[in-house]
Amino acid sequence: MSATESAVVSRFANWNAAIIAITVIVLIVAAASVDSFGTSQNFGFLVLDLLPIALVALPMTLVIVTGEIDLSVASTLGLSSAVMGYLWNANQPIETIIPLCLLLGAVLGAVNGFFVTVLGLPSLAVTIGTLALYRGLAFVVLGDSAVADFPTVYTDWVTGSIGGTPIPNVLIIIVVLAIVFGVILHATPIGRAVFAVGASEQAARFAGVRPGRVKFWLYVASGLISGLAGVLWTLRYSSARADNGAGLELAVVAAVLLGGVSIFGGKGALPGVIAGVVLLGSLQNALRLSDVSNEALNVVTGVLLIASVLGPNLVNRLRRT
Amino acid sequence: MADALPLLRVREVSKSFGAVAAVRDVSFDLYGGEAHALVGENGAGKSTIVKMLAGVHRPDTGSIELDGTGQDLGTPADAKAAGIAVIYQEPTLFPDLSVAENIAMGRQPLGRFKTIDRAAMVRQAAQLFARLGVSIDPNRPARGLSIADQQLVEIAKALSADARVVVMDEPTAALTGVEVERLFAVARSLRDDGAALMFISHRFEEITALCERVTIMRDGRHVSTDLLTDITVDEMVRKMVGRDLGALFPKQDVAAGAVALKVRGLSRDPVFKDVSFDVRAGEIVALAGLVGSGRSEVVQSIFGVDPRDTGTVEVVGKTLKPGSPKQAMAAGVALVPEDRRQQGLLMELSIERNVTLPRSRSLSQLGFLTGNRERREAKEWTQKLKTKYGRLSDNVGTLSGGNQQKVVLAKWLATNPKVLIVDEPTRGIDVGTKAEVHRLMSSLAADGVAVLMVSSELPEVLGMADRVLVMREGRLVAELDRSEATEESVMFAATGQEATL
Amino acid sequence: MTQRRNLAVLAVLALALSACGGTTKSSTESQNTAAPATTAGKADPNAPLKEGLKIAYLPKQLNNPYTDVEVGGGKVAVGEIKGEYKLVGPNDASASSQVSYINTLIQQQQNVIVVAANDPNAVCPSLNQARKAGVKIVTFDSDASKTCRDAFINQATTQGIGESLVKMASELAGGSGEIAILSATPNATNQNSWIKVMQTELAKPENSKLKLVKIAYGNDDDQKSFTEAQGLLQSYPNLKVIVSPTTVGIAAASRYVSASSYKGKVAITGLGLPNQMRQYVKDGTVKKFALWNPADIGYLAAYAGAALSSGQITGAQGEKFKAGKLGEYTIGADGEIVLGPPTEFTAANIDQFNF
Amino acid sequence: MTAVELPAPHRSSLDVVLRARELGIVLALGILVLVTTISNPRFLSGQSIRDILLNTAILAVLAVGQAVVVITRNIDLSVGSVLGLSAFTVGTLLQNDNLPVVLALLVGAGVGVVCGAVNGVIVRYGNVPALVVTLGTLYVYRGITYFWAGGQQINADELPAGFLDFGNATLLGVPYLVVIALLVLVITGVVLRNYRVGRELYAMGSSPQAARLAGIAVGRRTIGAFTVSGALAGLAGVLFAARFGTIDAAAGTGYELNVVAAVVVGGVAVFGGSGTVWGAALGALLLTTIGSALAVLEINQFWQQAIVGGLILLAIGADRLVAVRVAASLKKRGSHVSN
Repeated sequence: MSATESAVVSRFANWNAAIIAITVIVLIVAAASVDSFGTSQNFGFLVLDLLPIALVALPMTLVIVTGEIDLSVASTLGLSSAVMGYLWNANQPIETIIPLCLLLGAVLGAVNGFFVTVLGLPSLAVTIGTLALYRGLAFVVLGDSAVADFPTVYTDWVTGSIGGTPIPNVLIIIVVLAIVFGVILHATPIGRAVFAVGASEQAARFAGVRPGRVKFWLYVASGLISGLAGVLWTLRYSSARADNGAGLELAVVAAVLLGGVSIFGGKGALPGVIAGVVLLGSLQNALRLSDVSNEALNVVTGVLLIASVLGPNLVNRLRRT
Repeated sequence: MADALPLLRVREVSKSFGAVAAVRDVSFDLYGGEAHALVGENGAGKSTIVKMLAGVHRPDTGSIELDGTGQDLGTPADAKAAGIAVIYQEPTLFPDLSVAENIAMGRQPLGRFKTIDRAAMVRQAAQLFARLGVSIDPNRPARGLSIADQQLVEIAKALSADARVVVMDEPTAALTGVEVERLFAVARSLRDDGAALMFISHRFEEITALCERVTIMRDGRHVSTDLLTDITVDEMVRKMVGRDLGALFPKQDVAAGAVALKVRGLSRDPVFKDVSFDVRAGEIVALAGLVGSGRSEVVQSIFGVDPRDTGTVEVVGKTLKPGSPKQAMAAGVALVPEDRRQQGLLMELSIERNVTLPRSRSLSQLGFLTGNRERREAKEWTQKLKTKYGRLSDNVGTLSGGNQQKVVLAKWLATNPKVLIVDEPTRGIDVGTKAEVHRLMSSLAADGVAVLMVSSELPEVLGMADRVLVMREGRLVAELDRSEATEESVMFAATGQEATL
Repeated sequence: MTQRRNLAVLAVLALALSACGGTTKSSTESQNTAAPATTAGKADPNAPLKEGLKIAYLPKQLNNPYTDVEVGGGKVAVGEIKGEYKLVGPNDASASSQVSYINTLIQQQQNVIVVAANDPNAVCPSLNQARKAGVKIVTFDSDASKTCRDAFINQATTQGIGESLVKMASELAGGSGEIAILSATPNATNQNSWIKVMQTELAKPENSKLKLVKIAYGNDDDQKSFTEAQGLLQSYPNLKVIVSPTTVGIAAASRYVSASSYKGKVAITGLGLPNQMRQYVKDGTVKKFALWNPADIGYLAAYAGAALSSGQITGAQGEKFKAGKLGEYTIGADGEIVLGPPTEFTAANIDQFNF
Repeated sequence: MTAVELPAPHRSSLDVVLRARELGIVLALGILVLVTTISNPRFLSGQSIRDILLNTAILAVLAVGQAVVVITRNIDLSVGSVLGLSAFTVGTLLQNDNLPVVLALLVGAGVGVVCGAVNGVIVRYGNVPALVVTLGTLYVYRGITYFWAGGQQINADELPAGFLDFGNATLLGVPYLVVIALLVLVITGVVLRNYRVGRELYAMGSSPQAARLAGIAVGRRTIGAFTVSGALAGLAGVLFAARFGTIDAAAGTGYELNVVAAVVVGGVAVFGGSGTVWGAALGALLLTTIGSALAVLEINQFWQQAIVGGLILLAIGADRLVAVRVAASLKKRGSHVSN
């Protein structure tokens, strides 16, 4: 194999770069071929649709890089939404409710963190447990009813855009948090510790990193952001319900893995994850605008997910022989 | 004693991984009833040879013949079927299964309807242990067995397979003297029953004690095969390295300074009890003893990765909080751990990330890391230690064992330690690198670093240390000056009886 | 670390304090309900029906046989008025997926959206956005909030359905005994208003011997309804009738009872599809149940939407329009259009219906 | 060789721990049934028990398959989707022809075998983690079912009476569905415990590295484990169709979490190598019984999910505790070279 060829191959084997390229291509093709995909209004809808996945994927990336997983995020979102509705019904001021919901999210995350780091239980099992537990509690809090009539000042802000421009307000939240998490992961000692823990917990410990502490706070962050996603979800739809966001965890994990993060930990980059989120969101949007059924999207998501790991593996194998 | 015809012939085998030729045109013969040593520096291709015999790798060219017929060892199952048993350096047991089942895996005695006859399986295991003269409960799970016991189970596996060729890849690396003796007794009896043994070790005294013939490899090539009676240790070393070595253990004399590390009454039930000692600046103190005597646990507890029940640790007058490596590092302690792959390095991360991980906080500016300072620092220290690598961004797992150990040392020397603890600093690295490591430790001591060294290699202990502390069953039982320390005195203290070596 | 933690606690406290006297539900109630409907302009009853109208149906979810029949009727009507018919919908009955579809329909510049709301409020902002873009909104099955649609096709008056459900239950129970309700989801608008009427009916003296012991929710999920029916029978051994005002619930309950030892002891009634229920009517598990013709709902919705879009009506009370084979309809209070009385099905007449 | 005194083959300490683990579930189950029965004696009526067993049967078949995969240190999240695809396939076939029940079971299992083998092949040859593969095929298989069904629902009246009878009929008082589940359980249990293939699955899960070196055909066994899980999910699809009579493309959605929950509660370690299918089946029984008990006890049904979640945490917490205890005792007991 020639030098240039192998350079091309290694470029492709870097899934992070590949996924960004794929995402850009999909965006261009969609804008060119799907009517009204490129409109500013549609851009607003697109951003709102991928808001919860984008937010939750940020801490999830860090959690998966440490080699753990948090499947309880969607349930945390649901419980945050349910509590928000409950307190709103109890005539509490929204300005108190929102910080309380964020705090609740952080506490729920801390519970996960406690089981995983203090008791040393496998996170997959723990968070499947809390997935059921938190969702169950959401139903206990709010039952099957829906709470509406949130103040329009807040709901309008969430669905609105920055004065006159087509840029949705919530995009600010996404961008700010993405930068925060990106910088933490890639340009701080905490980020170095996150990668170290994912690569080898024991070796990280021998280098002075406290894996338990790192993971614990990541779970708190995951809970906090899920709580925030619950608040924004509730305000966006102006409807607090216990089943809000059900099933979202799989979409989030799919987006993160699609973004090139290794499920075994130690590898991954945030730009790739953002690309993964945008790719899934815009594919969904474009296919729907082209009247392609939901089902096709399911299949595409699944295939992309497998391909994101299979592709680089096969390329590596080809390169070796 | 050896049969006239070779039992196993390795003929001109070659194996490449990508562009790297790991083994090139290597040939040698193993005879029934003979123990054959395979030596060479790390990266010489010994492990690749072992893996070819084990059926893990298939040779690119060349052949492996058993009793004169060519074998296609494509999978470990093929090797097993051909009667080749491999005992790896790191035992490969199934922790959740019982010991009996570990031994019988794939060959379980069958009863009615081809179901496994558990009673017979347990009986077989018990018989094997009786033959080996050990008492391990066949019904217990393999999880929690000591390394020595795990090796014994591995040997029982080989016995149960009636293996005709037994390959042992550094089986003694983690064993104590008594355990090595036990292993050798078993190995000799296997040999005397007509099996061909292949034995890989870095310890020449073991090779001379066990083997009749030695094959030396260098850079993937076969250098020579000789009867051990025809070759001296010096010649072997020369052939392995391809050059003459300076003194193996060049400790310079340094006047000891103030106490840098002060340990008092350190205890952790049931591992060690009431351990007290000092290490002064400029001193190299060896912590000797059998594997399992609690040496590594003591140093890990000092560094804070392991907890402790009672006791105090002071570094240059500052008392360390238990269980906090971070604080120990801040106080100037560095620990080069025993297990390079699991504890010392993040094998899947780059060389630069590994080197600068402990210092990521101090290298950051306003809490942020841009990567430049890390790269500069990593470059500086790896060059100081003459580490050989392609790019700093390569995974550290791609380096050879010796260079990996240099990365670990670079990582800790970069923290500018006042107290350097090294646990088995030269385990599993080749002779050349070993000497470099020794020279480095010596010069660090000369610069006023207090060095505490855990080692199982007596020549290293005796050559390097200003003082030798000996542990037995979790207690500090002797403190010997350089002048008092001999193989006999250390072994006597370590075992509590006259040494038999 | 501790410092940082203290800071966090402080921040939360500060937020909580600043919130005293903040926005609460009661303080916003007046403001929210005051949000005006955007319908404007005047109806021109003589305006011709436009051709080529793009009419999209967005049911609660796809893959529901009842829904299929409804939108089937819609398709026929859209064909009659020479419009473009489209059917989209989520696979799960969630409001959030519906919102995405409404957004998509806005992008595709549909003229009319016929929607069955999964949550009366959650779909509202999007529906209003659609109306701003000139799309007419007709709801069916499950109404959205009044402020965000132009007209609602009501299968039957709430009062009428509630009364007929109680009447059937009373007949089957022989005038006295325990009855239970197996509903869809507790926030399904239509279900709840029927149940409310039933409760009022049951409070009347002539029904005093009927005792409503439990309202169970099967979430319009076949399996959940099945399990709920099972739970009801276990918990209430003296149960005489299960009333299920949802097609999914009644079918699941019938299937459970027909194969269990309760068959013949417990009667099932409610609202069901003749095709789904035929087997249980014939094997005697179910004596009678009721329903309107769902195809007519979709049919009527198409005509209502077209009339709105053509300017024949605006959704104001008292306006009239023609709905093809169904004849003339008059818009009631709050933009409601009532389809007509439900039909009762029994072993005698069930074979005349195929939907 | 001299005669040596051999330790009598006794119950291994491993077995004792495992038994204790399963006893724990049985105990929890016993207490639950007792409390519920005291508050409502009808909970123990024939019909009620029959309902619980019928509902358990489907979950148990899935849990047995899942346990086989989890024991090898893998996971199969696609079981719910495979169940849906199989149920719909069988439903469609039965709509047109009156196939014998046995054939329906075989077709369903066949659909599952194909799905499971695809999972296994990608895991094995693609070297892709099972979590990723089966999360992907969870979407893909479900998508295929939706494509095919396209909103169509198969109702009880379209299915042949013989097939529906099979969902309710009994053999000596035991429903056929339960008989099938028991058969699956016993066969799998015996194979896992008493056959080499079974022990190799445990070995793979316990240490994949060592398994490869021990000459176990890890790749083939991995594909095998996924195929078994797929086949059982397919079989469960047929049972589902017979039991519920109404099949649409959404059948079995979200089942994967219940199944994993049952397996975990049943004491199968998520990192492989330990646990039994008996435990997994007991886990399924416990979860189902909780569901029924809540309805009978008139505890708000919304609590069910929360209780299941709490139970999972309790189960893995208890496993951890036991493991720590056992490890400590094994270390103390030690075993040394007898000089």
